[in-house]
Amino acid sequence: MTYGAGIAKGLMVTMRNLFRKPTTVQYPEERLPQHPRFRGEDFVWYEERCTGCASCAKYCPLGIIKIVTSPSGTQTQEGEKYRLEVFDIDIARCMFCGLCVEACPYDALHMGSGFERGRYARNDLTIHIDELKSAPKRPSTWFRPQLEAKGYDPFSGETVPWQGVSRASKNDPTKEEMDSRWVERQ
Amino acid sequence: MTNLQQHPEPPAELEAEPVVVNLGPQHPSTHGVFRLRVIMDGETIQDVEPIFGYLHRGTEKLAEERSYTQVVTLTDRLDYTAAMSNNLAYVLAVEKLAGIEVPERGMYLRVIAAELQRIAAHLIFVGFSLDELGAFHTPLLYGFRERERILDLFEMLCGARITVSYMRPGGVHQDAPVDFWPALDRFLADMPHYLDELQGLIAENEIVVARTKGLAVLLAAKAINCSMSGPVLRASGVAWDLRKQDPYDVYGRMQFDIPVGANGDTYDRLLVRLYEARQSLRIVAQARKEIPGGPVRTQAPFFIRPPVGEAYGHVEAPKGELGFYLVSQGGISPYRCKIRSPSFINLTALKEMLVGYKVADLVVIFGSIDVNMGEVDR
Amino acid sequence: MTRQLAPQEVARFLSGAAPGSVASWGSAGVVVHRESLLPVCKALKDSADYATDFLVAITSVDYVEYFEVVYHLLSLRHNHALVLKVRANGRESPSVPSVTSLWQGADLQEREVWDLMGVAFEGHPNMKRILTWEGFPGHPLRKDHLGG
Amino acid sequence: MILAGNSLYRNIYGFFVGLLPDGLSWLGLVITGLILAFVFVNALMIFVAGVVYLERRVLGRFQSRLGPNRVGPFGALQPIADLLKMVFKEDVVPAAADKLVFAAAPIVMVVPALAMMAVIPYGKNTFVTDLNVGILFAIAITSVSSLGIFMAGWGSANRFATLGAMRGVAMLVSYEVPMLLSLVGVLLLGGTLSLVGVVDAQRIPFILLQPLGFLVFLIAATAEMNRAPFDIVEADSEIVAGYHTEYSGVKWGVFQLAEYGAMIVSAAVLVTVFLSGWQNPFVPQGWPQVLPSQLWFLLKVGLVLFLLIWVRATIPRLRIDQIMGFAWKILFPLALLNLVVTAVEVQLVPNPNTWQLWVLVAINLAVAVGAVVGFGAAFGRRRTNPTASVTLVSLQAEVVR
Repeated sequence: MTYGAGIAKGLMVTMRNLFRKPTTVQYPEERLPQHPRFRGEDFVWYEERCTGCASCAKYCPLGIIKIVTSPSGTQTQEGEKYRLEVFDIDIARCMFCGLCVEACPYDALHMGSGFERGRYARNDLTIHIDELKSAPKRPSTWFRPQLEAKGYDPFSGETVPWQGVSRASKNDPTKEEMDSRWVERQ
Repeated sequence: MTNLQQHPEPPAELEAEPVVVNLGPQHPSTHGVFRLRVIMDGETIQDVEPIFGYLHRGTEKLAEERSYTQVVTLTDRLDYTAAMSNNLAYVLAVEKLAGIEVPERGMYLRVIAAELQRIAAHLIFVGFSLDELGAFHTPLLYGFRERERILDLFEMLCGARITVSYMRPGGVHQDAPVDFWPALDRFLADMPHYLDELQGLIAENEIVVARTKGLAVLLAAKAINCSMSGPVLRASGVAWDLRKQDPYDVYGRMQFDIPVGANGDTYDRLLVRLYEARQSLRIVAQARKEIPGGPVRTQAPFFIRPPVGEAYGHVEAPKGELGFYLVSQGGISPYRCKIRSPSFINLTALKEMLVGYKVADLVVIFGSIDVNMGEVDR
Repeated sequence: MTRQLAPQEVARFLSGAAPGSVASWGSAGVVVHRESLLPVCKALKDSADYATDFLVAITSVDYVEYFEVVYHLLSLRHNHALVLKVRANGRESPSVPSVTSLWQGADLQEREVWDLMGVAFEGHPNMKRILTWEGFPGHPLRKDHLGG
Repeated sequence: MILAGNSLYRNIYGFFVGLLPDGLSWLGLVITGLILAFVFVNALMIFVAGVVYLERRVLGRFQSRLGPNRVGPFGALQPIADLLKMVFKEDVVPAAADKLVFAAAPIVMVVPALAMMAVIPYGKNTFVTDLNVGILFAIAITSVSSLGIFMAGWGSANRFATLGAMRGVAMLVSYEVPMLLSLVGVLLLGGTLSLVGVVDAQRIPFILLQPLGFLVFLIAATAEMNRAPFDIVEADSEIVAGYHTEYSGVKWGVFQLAEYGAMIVSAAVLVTVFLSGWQNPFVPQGWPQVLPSQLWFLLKVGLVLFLLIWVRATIPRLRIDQIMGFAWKILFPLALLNLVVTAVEVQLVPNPNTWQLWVLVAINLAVAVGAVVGFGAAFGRRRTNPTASVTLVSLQAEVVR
């Protein structure tokens, strides 16, 4: 080993890299592929599935989910279902740990896949119930093995209706069927 | 360059007044908001006072009012370059406290995740060390390029790259997706070449050797007395690795070696980590081969109520021994959650290591301890 | 595997090495008297059987009636660990002796305990706050700390 | 007279003399000088912009990045965007600063780089002036920049800046010596101090006859322009930004201009002295040339700049005491050795013919290799394998030691 051999070796390494393809991704035009499990911020919430039990709010380490409910006359499943008046997620403080999704017993809340919800004011960062209702339903497969088993990819663009996200194996009844079943029980 | 290594003493008639310089809290190479109040005589360091706490978020206090599962999300933010290891240390403590069993597959997945995280953390360390030596970001960016692939694997596993929150008391939150395994195989095939390349770039470079050999030698007895742990302790010649000495999860079944330094200088601290990354690859490859089927998680309730008592769980994190000391009074949240953070305790010997060296060595020596301010300040 | 020494066994050794030092022992560790902490630590560190050369962690727990300072000791030579505890009474100015003379690794950790829990260490060379700033009101990890 | 053999000067002068009435031909001289100064100063600025852009792109590719690529085609307008940003930035002056020194330092830094432009031949008969002490002038004028560094460091009233300035002055003064000594060999061979004359004196590039001198000059020049691995003056990981820590806006831009200007000019001197300047290395002079001589000059300067960028992308920084030791313990003796060998050769073979020339090349190459290896062996640590300091310990999981 002569003196300078180490430096020469290093120079060769950098020279090799000069002719490699750069790893940079030109972000707004190109994007890195995201995995279906990506925990992003455009939460997917199915009004039809949510019973207003507020498990998500209880499980949230930061307490950023605000739920206000009132008793509703109709029931779609066993147990009581409340009418959701407020379902706000304060994205400004959210850390996307996904515990709320883990907590949801009815598969009503799912993580989304986006990460580009920059706003000029903090108040604009809260996701309100109307936005949750109208948002496109592209749930992340995080903690949703049933979606993963179907091979669903939220980046393919297709949306999933509320019947399709259940962890129950049998086909879910339609909303009308369930409503009528409740009426029958009454 | 033996003769160039010495720091010649200035002649006696050249009286210089000591100067106080504040390195940090905003300084390019203090790894976050760390402040060093340095008293210098010219370029030579006479006295050092580390000042920190700028990033203190009261994690231990926050943990006292969260349920055991929710605290997992707090641990991600301790050493943010090694979230998986933090998760692991915490869930081990909770499992010890509450007596939760972990399925085999869950243990293997945790080992794979923790070892991948170790490689990522060591790549960051090597990159930043060279950056502090003045190699214009090149090793750093190479390191980040490879780390990116590890983060991609983490995204597949758990949907997040840095703040993973992957582990739960009783296992991991979810099994790996099917496309994780081919991606892991590709990574395992490519990574040794990248490590070779990185090592070729730096390990034999004469300037790196001249700058770090014999610099800030930490003797084994001193390192033990100062409670140093992790690669810093191993670079000083003490073969102490909790994965071997106190194996947790399935480390007892893994075949791997512990890199141990001969001199305890900055060069050894640099190299020990490079070698450790290779050993981690070995562990990941074995775990990938041996991983059994089955469940990944014991169905522990979300609100765990451990019996009254206390437990200390620790892992060999990339920075050293990371431990969680939990005290339960029977409630749903820990009564006390103490974090034994390696970065914080490894700073004990900082002053002894720095005094007498030049300001250019200061950043290198400080970097070679590899502290992370998220973990120091908690 | 690191062997956890049975507290009973440790207590028996300590009663011989430093008579009257052990206050009680439970499943978690040995509680020693405040005054005899230093002799106990010295005995443990110097004895060939125990040789606890590595101080893993110092922490403290606020049990409202008293503060418990917990020492996790480890022997790299024998690969065994034990837990020592000291109780400090009084919420005004609780204090225990410093062990920095035995393990330098206690330096920063004792400062941290002082800063966050308010248990002072007698004989520590530099008993200053470390994570919060000088003049921070109260000690945040105490159960009665309300923040400010 | 300075006009002799300088087609550039003569053409412009001739044009103005034709316009001016008799007796005012001195005015023509003045106007010509001003025009040339204007052209060359601005040429340097444009070159600096180009080199900054190219360095960022090439460094980016070395580091597996892209570099600036947003402003203009391939990001080529990035320097202009940077300039606009610098101009509109607030010019912060620290309250404790020595205002006059603080403001003057960038100017003191930039003037030497501009002044050096005057003596370099950019091509066949393309130069501002053929100074008969060109090499001496070049060396003398570059040392002014250390004054600028010291003024900036002292005037900022910042401890990082002062540290950088102290380092800078110590290093720059030290490296002047081997730099000058390495050029003396060229003077002996070429027999002229003029940079224009040196090019004409190179039948074969002097790098072949003076490999050791070239090496010493390259290293010393790298130190003189504060480039890696000698960039301790502005070591970003240690002393934030060194002497220009407190500078912002246009003043910072002027420092940048001065640094990159000095880099280009030093590379140009290197090319002129050791790489036969504007001459085509493959087709001898007098034969029909395809490429203009100016382009050859540009190509060679580009090559040297690429080498500097490559080194910067790879090599870490040395410590101050190592840098000073390197200058005095290694470069200085090497330069002296080179000087002695060259002097003996010139004494023995004053006018070598072609084969004698190649024998000298072989001798000098052998001396250079021998000297470098010898010094490496004498000063290098007893190199076993440096990576051998880490051993792998296999432990059984349950047993300790």
